[in-house]
Formats: sequence, structure tokens, C-alpha cells
Amino acid sequence: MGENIKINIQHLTRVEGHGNIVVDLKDGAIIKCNLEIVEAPRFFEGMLRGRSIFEAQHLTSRICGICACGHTLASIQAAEDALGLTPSDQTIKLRKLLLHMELLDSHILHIYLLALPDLLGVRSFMPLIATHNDVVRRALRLKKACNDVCNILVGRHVHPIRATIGGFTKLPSENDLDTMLNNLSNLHEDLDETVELISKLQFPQFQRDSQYVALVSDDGEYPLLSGDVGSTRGVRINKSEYKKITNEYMVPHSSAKFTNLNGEPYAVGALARLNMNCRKLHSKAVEAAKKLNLSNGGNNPFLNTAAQTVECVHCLNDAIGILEALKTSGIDYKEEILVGANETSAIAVKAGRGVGAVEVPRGVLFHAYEIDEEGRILNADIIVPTSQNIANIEGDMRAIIPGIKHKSEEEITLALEMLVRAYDPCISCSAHFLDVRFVD
Amino acid sequence: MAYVVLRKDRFDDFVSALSAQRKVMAPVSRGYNQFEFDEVHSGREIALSYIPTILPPKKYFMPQRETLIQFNSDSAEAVVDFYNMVILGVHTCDLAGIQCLNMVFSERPKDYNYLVRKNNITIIGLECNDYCDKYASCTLMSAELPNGGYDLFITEFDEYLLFHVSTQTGEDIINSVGIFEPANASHMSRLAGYRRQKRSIFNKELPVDSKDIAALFDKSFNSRVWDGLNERCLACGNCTNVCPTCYCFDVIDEPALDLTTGRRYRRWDSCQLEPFARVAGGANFRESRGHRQRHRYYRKFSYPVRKFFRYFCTGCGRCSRACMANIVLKDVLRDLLREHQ
Amino acid sequence: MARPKAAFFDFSCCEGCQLQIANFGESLLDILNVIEVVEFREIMSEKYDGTLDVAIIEGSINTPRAVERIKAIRARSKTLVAIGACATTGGVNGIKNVFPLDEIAGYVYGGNFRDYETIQTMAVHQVVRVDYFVHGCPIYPPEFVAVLKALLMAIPYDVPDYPVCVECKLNGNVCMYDRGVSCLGPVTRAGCNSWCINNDNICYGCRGMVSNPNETGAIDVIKQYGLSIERIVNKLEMYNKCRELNPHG
Amino acid sequence: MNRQILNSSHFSVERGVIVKARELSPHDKLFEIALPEGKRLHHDPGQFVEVSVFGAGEAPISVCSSPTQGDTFDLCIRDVGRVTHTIHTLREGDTLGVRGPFGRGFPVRLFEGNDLVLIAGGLGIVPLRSLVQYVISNRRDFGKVSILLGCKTPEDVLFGDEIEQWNKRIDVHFVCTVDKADPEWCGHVGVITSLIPEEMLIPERTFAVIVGPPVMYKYVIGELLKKHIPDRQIIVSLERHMKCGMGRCGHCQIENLYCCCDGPVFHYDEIKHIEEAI
Ligand SMILES: Cc1cc2nc3c(=O)[nH]c(=O)nc-3n(C[C@H](O)[C@H](O)[C@H](O)COP(=O)(O)OP(=O)(O)OC[C@H]3O[C@@H](n4cnc5c(N)ncnc54)[C@H](O)[C@@H]3O)c2cc1C
Ligand code: SF4
Ligand code: SF4
Ligand code: SF4
Repeated sequence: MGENIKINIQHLTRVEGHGNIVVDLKDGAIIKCNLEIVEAPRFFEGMLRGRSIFEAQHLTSRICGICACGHTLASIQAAEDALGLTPSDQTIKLRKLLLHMELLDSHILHIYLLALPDLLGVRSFMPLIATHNDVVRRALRLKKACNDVCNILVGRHVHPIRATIGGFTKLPSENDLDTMLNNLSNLHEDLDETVELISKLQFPQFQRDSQYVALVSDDGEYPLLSGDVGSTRGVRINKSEYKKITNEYMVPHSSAKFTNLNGEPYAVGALARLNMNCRKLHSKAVEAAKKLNLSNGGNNPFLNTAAQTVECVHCLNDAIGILEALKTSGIDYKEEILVGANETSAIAVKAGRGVGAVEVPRGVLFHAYEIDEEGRILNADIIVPTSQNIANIEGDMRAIIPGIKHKSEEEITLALEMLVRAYDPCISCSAHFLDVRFVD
Repeated sequence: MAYVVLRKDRFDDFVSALSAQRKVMAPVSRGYNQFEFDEVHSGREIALSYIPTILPPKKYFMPQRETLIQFNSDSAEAVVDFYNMVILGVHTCDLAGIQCLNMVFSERPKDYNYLVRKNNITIIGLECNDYCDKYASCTLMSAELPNGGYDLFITEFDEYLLFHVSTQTGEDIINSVGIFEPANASHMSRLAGYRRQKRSIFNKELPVDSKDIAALFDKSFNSRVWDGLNERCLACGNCTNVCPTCYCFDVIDEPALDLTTGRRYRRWDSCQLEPFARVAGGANFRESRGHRQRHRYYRKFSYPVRKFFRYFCTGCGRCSRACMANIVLKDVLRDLLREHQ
Repeated sequence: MARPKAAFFDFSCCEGCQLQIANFGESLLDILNVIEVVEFREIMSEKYDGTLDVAIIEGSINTPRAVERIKAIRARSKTLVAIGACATTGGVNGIKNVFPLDEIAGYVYGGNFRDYETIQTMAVHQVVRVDYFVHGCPIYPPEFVAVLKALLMAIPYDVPDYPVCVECKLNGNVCMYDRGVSCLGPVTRAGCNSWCINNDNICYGCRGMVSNPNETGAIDVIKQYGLSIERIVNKLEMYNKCRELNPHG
Repeated sequence: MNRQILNSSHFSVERGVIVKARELSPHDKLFEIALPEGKRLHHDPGQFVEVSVFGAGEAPISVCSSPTQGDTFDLCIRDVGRVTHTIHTLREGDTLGVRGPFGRGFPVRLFEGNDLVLIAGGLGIVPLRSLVQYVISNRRDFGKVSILLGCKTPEDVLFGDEIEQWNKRIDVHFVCTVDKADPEWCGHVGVITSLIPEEMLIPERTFAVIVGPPVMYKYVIGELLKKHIPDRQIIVSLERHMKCGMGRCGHCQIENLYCCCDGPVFHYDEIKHIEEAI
């Protein structure tokens, strides 16, 4: 196109929620380069006020259907932090299992249904049903298996039922453990083929030295459900000080709240986690990373999809490990939680403040609540990965445009769309607090 | 009339042997002093001392959802799905409930879905030593003692179980398991003593002669009691769903995605539910909750008496236990009685 | 028979109900055999602006622009299906209506709140005619399939007008009230196969209330169990707040 | 699980073929049905069959032709819901499931030698048509015959051509009234009770048959009683929700009676003490 470009992509497809890409290049200078969010506002933090802390997890799960389990886990963590409740080892194991399923399921959805069509040069997975039937079936099979495990573990994947403050309302039977193990053990081959498939694809070549943020810890485990928050620029702070990291600010040109760390945008998500913690991956995942040239992470945002593939392998193998451990130790059913327990005062309630920080598929997610002595929510703050990524996405767009401005409008559009999609943005998540101004 | 004895420490062996032959269903604990019939494989899983289960054993005779017809584009077959099973530990009230259902479904036209299933179920009864709770009215309904309707019947004593062998099927089970001893005179006299003692525990729960209840209902149709229930009932249908003698159903078609194959099945329905008696055009012939409650009581204490010459209440107390509005059968009867004093 | 042309549209929601459909696994392909999906923004880039046989709507209506958009969709669709609580009852988005609009927008957005175009949350049928309802947060997949079949046969789908307790009892669950915990099952319409109680949680009322709940009776029950009325009313508001505005659309 | 095929289930259906389908109004269609191999239904006027379309369900529908019609029978179906709508989409040559006939029909033996007043409101003409046809084919066996029909508007009058025939006959007294007339209407306007013939009525030898919407019965019966027609000689056909047709599913129960087996046709003396009946 050249030195004057006007691009306006309305209702970006194959992402969660509604967003637009607007680029305005005049005489080679970038006038405008925005990712705009047009999702209708949903006011979750506002709605939470005055409600029981025991309802927070039920409600915040409804922020996003795809990361429903992630929101649930972050919300529970924040609530337990506020109430001063320490979950049992068994509970933590089961929560990790749940989080693994969430990552696996969401990554599969992104890799196969949202990203793959771009890489194979089609508009959606629909045409793939005819041309790559085995690939589509594999994707649906993988998703189904994750779902089946979630159905057993928490009743359903979208808006889980059994996971609650204190633990689980119902724990899996011995039979259930076997079924889950069996479901997951059948996936090795499908995942191997997924790695194979991704390794053969051509990702756009593009590097930018972004700052990456993810949970970090001192033990040997790939941190997803606990840890401090760290960045590739060497920052490390406790989750309770999350605001120092997320540092929200409003920008006039865009409709979204932005975040930065030390005055610089940052990225969260699979690639960020790999950059921070790739040494801690399961050995099988390390092999996959090698195969996908991600042994030490990397700086190409398009490779986020490949990083997700590596995490799939990690999650599957670690999940199987957890299930095997639970089978050996047996389940203690006395730990089952009676919900609405607040009504029977089984869980002591006190005033306090708590923060949850959980690595959900798209990056680190923060929930923070302040409650009164009766357990009513006074204030709520939720910071989702996508809003943390927006500033960085715009940074990437600015960096990529000079290199592609000579291409056709279609090519530029596709490149920008692919870039945004690679981050797997979840706009319905972000919409709970985004400024909405329609760009008709 | 044969009686055999099983040492209590062999009960587990008995159940294991039985479950090697076929499915064994028995009461298991669900916590909160609640029990439910479920498949068991060993005696340890069974709660021998239990109060009436959440659902009565009718669920095995007339499952919650049961296929009646399997169809495809050019044929339709009437089918019945069943298991060969033993229900172990059926209290006398539930035996009475099964007897009621047997009458209903054996009437012409016979219901073969029910009858085929019934013919594949072996029933092992279990005697109650004491009242389960304040909701029971089994003595009023003459269901506190065994009155047939079983293949084997167990009475529990401290160190052994006494089995009454009532049918050939029962006899075959005893023989095939082969860990029983014949009962002797002392066993029998102990049983007689036990039953005598039981009579002093189980007393008529309401100050009315059982046979007069039908007459009480003859004059209670416009009682104010029903208005009271109208205020309280939530129309949740719990009372009928847990009732051992309720058998109303709905018939529903369920096609597959191709829309030509599929099944027609029946599912428990309840006269307490809002849409039950609604017809096209919107008329609802039992629109008020009070009238629906009245209908339920008349279906227990009045209408069946005219048709089957017995009450369709077994005194199990389930409807009262399951009602969160605390509508208690004994209280309703007591209120009706009071109105006519 | 030509496959009816169907499109998915999302309004304000978490998109979990669409995901429920994507989660069908390989049987999703069977569904795609009987309907032709021509637009599904979440997973497809294809767009379609002709006449639709079926419009499947997710999410609630809470901006003036959404009102216009749903009206336009209705105008070009032969049948319209509302899926998920957000679309069928307003869902949790309805809680917003508990607060004065200015107040809640101000809380979330600070000084600039007047820039936001937002109106009271509404269910889809409160704005346009809806032919089929698939209630629930999220939708119960077997019910979605049942509705799809009714739709293909061009016959009505009757949403059960009796409470969740019915299915709960058929499943032989221990009643939550017997555990000393309040449950919205008695006033919530069935159709989810008592999903939450099967998992030992309470019913939160996500399918909306039955058409004729005995509200005074329910309050009696809550008192009798020594439970807090305030909490129950609060719970009922989670999914039933939109009921009070313009209930018949 | 074991599965057994039942040869004699009462839920089994026969496949009836639609030999003719005719539109009577925008929401009513008349279907002429033949059973396989020329089998006869052998129904009494007033009885009903359970009609089904697999996938949509089953619904009770009155047989609206006389048993004297021969090898086929008629069903007149109003499109109100799942089953009835699906049936409306069927064409000649298509099949539908039939079970029955069920229930107790009109006591035609008792009618013989007596005068008849047949009163239909709206769709009530459908079950009554089988009786009218029967009476006309055996006209000699009955005394005076009056047919009174009440409808909301002239458009709701079904079987117009047939009614025309009844109207022309010298051996039948036919009157029709509508609640709201249109300019072309030249019949009566007003409630059906006003049509009940006064002078020529001999109570002891008159049987009155009423079929109509639930609200109609009270008024018409009241009027007939005023004219001293004995309880036993007032005959009604009642509608209830029904699922099985065998007196089990419970939906059609009217206190201790089952509309599907004990009815749908009742003598007034059988139900007058039954509050839920009308
Ligand atoms: C003895 C008898 C004879 C009848 N004769 C005729 C006739 O000749 N022609 C005719 O058009 N209709 C007749 N009906 C009414 C007809 O049975 C109902 O209109 C039909 O069942 C509706 O079924 P559907 O599946 O189409 O409607 P649905 O979609 O099931 O429901 C529509 C409405 O009908 C009600 N309904 C559903 N099932 C039944 C049922 N089994 N009985 C009554 N109401 C029901 C529902 O409550 C709902 O309000 C008769 C009914 C009875 C009891
Ligand atoms: S259980 Fe109680 S509340 Fe429910 S329908 Fe029966 S009487 Fe009514
Ligand atoms: S648990 Fe809830 S849904 Fe189940 S019976 Fe009790 S009140 Fe009803
Ligand atoms: S049990 Fe209640 S909250 Fe749960 S899915 Fe069903 S209606 Fe919704």
C-alpha cells in the first residue's frame, strides 16, 4: 500500500469478544495504531459490591466462558486469602488438575479453531472439515476429553459447579479417577501429532524485545496456581502488590485501560511463561519445546501459538501425574465442602483483603477483594490478561507496520489480525472494565 | 413355610455371592440420615438400619425414564429394558407400595413394561425393629408387619438374621448360596416373642380406625384444610415423586438428529405440577395448588379404595420428609379429623 | 432437504454458551450436518448478510446500539433462538439493574462514566420476539439439542414449567434443605436435570423462575429453616432481576 | 441391560395412511385415514384414538366420522402444538400412528326411539359429527333430531358444506348461531342457550348431547335442567389432558373417574356431584 494506509477492521473474528483494529498511516508516519474494544460493558466489579464473598466465584466465573475455571480459581484464591483460609494439599492438587484442563482445553481451541485457519490460509475451520477432516476431528476429540474430565471433576467446564471456597463440594470417586486417567492417557498420540503439525507450519518472522510477565517461584514446579509475579526485566514482587505491576492507566486514543510495568508495556501468556519458566517444564514438554524451537522461549509474538502447544504437553503430562498420585494416596472424602456454608457458619468469616493470582490460558489473572466482617464485598478489582496485553499488542503493531507497509491491504490486514489473534485475546474478559466508545 | 438362619458375620459372603449372580440393589447411606437404593457388591456397603430411602424401590419397577417404543423411518417396536436383579432390604411399607403398583399395572390393559420388569426382580424384605421417625404411619396403614410380596424376608437379631423363604425363587437363592442353617424351634419362638414385643412399639399413629379414613374423605372435599395447603405448597412435586404408590407419567418423543429414528419414553410426572392438567386452549382443570394437594390426598385415601379396595398410602412418611414446606401427612389427616369432631 | 442457514450472534455475555456448543466434540460435526452455519464470529471469519433461517442469540441487550442490532437481526431471521441466561432472562448482567445506572458506571469507570452508553440490562425477548428459549448459565447441551430438533421439525419446544426439584428428586439427590442450606430449586424452572445439585452444590436459579412460583410459601420455608431472607432475595436477584422490567417483552 | 421386544404392548401403534387431507379453516384440517389391509377401526361415535407422529409425540383425537362410513375414518385436527402441527404438514399418502379406539362413546342404543338435541360449541362439532352422521344414516331409528351449533364468528364454522346439507334436510332441525356476525351472516346471533327449542320438547323422551369448550357446559346444562330434561338424559363429552388412554398416566383424572376410559362421554347424573367435572 505504501506510505498512506487506512485500515479499519471491525468486529475482529475468531477472538473472544468484540474488538476492532484501526491503523492510520500518513506519509509513513503512524497517526493511529489501536486495538479498540467495543464489547458492551458488564460492570462485574460494580455488581459484586454488597454480595457475599461466597458468591464471588460463581459470579466472576461468568466473566468469561472460556476461562471460567481460571476466574473461579483466582476468585477462590482471593477469597481464601481474605478469609485467611489455607486449602489442603488434596484441594491444591485437584485445583492444579483443573487448571491444567483449562489451559489444555483453551489452548486446543485457540491452536486449532482460531489460529490454524490463518496458518493454513483459510477463513475458518469450517472448510477444514472437508479438507483436513482428521485434524478437525482430532481437535474436537481433544476438547471433548478435557471436557469429560472437567465434567467429572467440577460438573462442567463452563462455569464449574464443584469448585468452591474451601475445596470441592463433591470429590471424585475412585472410579472417577480411573475414568479421568483413562481419558487423558488416550491423548498422548493426539498431542504428539499436534506438536508435529505445529512444527511444520510457517509462522511470520518478527522479533521485538518485549517485557514478559508471569508467575515465578523458587521451587521446581512450573508455577501456575501460586508464586510471586516476575518479569524478564528482573522485577519480582508479591502478588498482594499486583497493582505495582499492572499499573493501570487510561489513554485518550484508545478505549481500553492499559497496564505497564516500569513505564513499559508487557506481555503475559504462554510465551511469557515459557520465557520465565521453561526450565521447569515437564520433560516431555521440554522435548516439544525443542522441536518447536522454543527451548529458551523467544521474542516472536506469533510463536505464542507454538508456546501454547508446548504447554499442552506439559499440562497433559502433569495432570496424569497428579491423577496417579491421587490414586495412590486415595481421596479423603471428609474434605467435601457444604456450600452456602456461610449460612450455617461453617466457614468463619472476618473482614479482610485478599488477592488471587493465577496463570490462566492467556496469562496471569488477578482478583482482589475487600470484605467486611460479615463477608460482604466492599470492593472488587479484577485484572485480566488481555487488558495487560493490549498495550504490548499495539507496540507490536507499531513495530511490524514499517516492515509490511508495502504489501497489499489484504496482506496487511491479515498480518495484523494474525498478530492480534496470536495473543489469543479474550475481549469478553476485558469488557468488565473497558471504556466503551463505538468507532462507527 | 421355611425359615433359615444366617450368622451375621456371613452376611457379607451372602451379598457377595448374590452379586456374583446378578445385580444387587440395597439401601446405602447418603449422609444426613438419608438413604437410597443403589447397586452394591458387598454387605459392608449396605445400611441395614435405615429409614425409608429418598426414592422408593418403585424406581426399579417403573424407572424414572423408560423407553416404550424405539422407532426409525419405517418401523416402530415396543420394547422393555430390564435388569435381572435382587432388591435387598425392602421394608414392609415399601413391600406394600410394590403391591399397590402391581395391582395398577396388572389391570387390563396390562402394562407389559412393568410386568416384564417385575418378573425379573427378586425381592428380599427386611423387618423394621423400631419406628424410623415421627413421620411414619405404617401401623395406621397396616404395613408394619410383613404381608407377603417378597421372595425372602429378613428379620434381624443380635447375632443372626432369620430368613423367611416365601417363594421358589427365594428357595433357589438360599440353596445356591449354601451358607444357611435351618431354623429351629428356639429361633421360631424368638421370632414370635419379637413380634409380640413389636406390637407394643408400633401403635396406631392417629386416633382413628383405619377403615374410617375413607368415610372421613367422603365429607372433606370442601374442607378448609385444602385452602391452608394452597398457601404453603410450593408445587415442587417432591411428595409424589418420592411416594411408593404414585405412578403418573408423561410420554415424550425423543428423536435423534436425523429426526426419523428415536424413542418414545415415559417419565414420572406429578399431579402437583402446574402444567399437569392444562389442555390446549389454556384451561387448567386443577389450577390451584390447594386443589392439586386435595387430589393427591384423595388418590391415597379415597379413589383407590373404590377401585382396588385399599389405601394407596403405606405409611412410609416419605412425602412428609421430602416436603420442604413441612406439609405432614399425619397433620393433614389430624386436621381433617378435627374438622369433623 | 436443504440445511437451514444458521448464524450465531453474541451480545453482552461470557460466550460460554457458544463454547458449550463447541464442546460437543465430534458430535458437533453431526450438528453441522443438519444446519449450515454461515456466521459465527467467535470461530469463523465468514460473514453473511442475507436472510437467515435461524438466528442463535447469546447475551443480553444493554446498549442502545445492541437494541438496534438485535432488531436488525430479527428482521432478517425466520426463527430466532435465545440461548443462555444472559439472553433468556438477562442473566447475571441483570444485577446491574440493582444499582442506579450512573452510580454503577461511576464506580467502575470513575469520572468519565458519562461517556458510556449503557441502558438497563434486558433479555432478548424484552426487545424482540423470540421463538425458542434455551435457558441456563451455561446452557445444558442436551436441551440445546432438543431445541435444535424441535426447530428443525418446526414445532414448539416447551420449556418445563415446573421446578428443578422435580429433576432433583428423579435423580435421588439428598435435598439441600435437609443439609440445612437454602436452594433456589423450588422456584426455578427445570430442564437442566438438576445439574448443580447433582454436583452437591445448590441451585442458583440460573434458568429463571417458574411462571407461577408460590412466593409466600417459599418465604415461609426459608423462615422455617432459620435461613436469612435477605440472602435468598439477594440470590434470586442473581438471575431474576430483569424479570421486573417489562416481563413480557 | 436386557431389551425385550413386546408383541402386545398397548403403546404399539398401527400405521394409518392418509387417503385424503382437506383444509377446513386456516388452523383445522380434515384427514381421512385408512388402516393397513382394509382393517376397520370399529369405533363408536364419540370415541377417540391416540394419533402419533414419531418424533413429535402423541395426541388424543376424536374420530369424527360415523362407523357407517366404511373402511376409513375421519379426524379433524386443529393445529395447536407439537403433534397437531406436525400432522398438519402431512400429505395424502403419508402415514401416522394410530392407537385405539379408546373410551366410552355416545350411548346410541339408548337414543333409539327418542328425540335428540345435539348441541355443539366451536370445535365440539368435531366429535359430534360422528354422531350426527350416524344418526342421519340410521335416521329411522330416532325421533325428532335438532342440531344446535354455536361459534365465535362465521369463520369458525367448520364443515360448512356438510352443514348446508343438514340444513336442507327435512328430517333434521338445524340452527347455527355466532357470537359476532359479519355482514354476510344470515343466521342467528347470540348465545347458544337461546337456541334450545322450547315448544316441541318432551323432556321424558329427549336426550341432549353437549360437546364444547369447558365454559359452555354449565350454562347449557342449566338451561336443559330448566326445561326438565332428566339428568340421566343429558350427555356430555369432556376434554382433558391425556397421555396413555389406559387410565394410568393420571392426566385425565376427574376425581375418581378417568376421562379416557370412563369417558370422555358421561351422563350428567354420573358427574353432577363431581366438582372437578364441569
Ligand atoms: C378425548 C379428546 C378428544 C380430542 N379430540 C380432538 C379433535 O378431534 N381434534 C383436535 O384438534 N383436538 C382434539 N383434542 C385436543 C387435542 O388432543 C390436543 O389439542 C392435543 O393433544 C395437543 O397436542 P399437541 O402435541 O399438538 O400440543 P402440545 O404442543 O403438546 O401442547 C399444546 C397445548 O395443548 C395441551 N395439551 C398437550 N397435550 C394434550 C393432551 N394430550 N390433551 C389435551 N391437551 C393437551 C398442552 O397443555 C398445551 O397447552 C381432543 C382431546 C381429547 C382429550
Ligand atoms: S412436597 Fe410439599 S411443597 Fe412439594 S408439592 Fe408436595 S406438598 Fe407441595
Ligand atoms: S436440593 Fe434444591 S432442587 Fe433438590 S429437592 Fe431440594 S430444594 Fe429442590
Ligand atoms: S441447578 Fe439451578 S443453577 Fe444449576 S444449572 Fe440448574 S437451574 Fe441453573
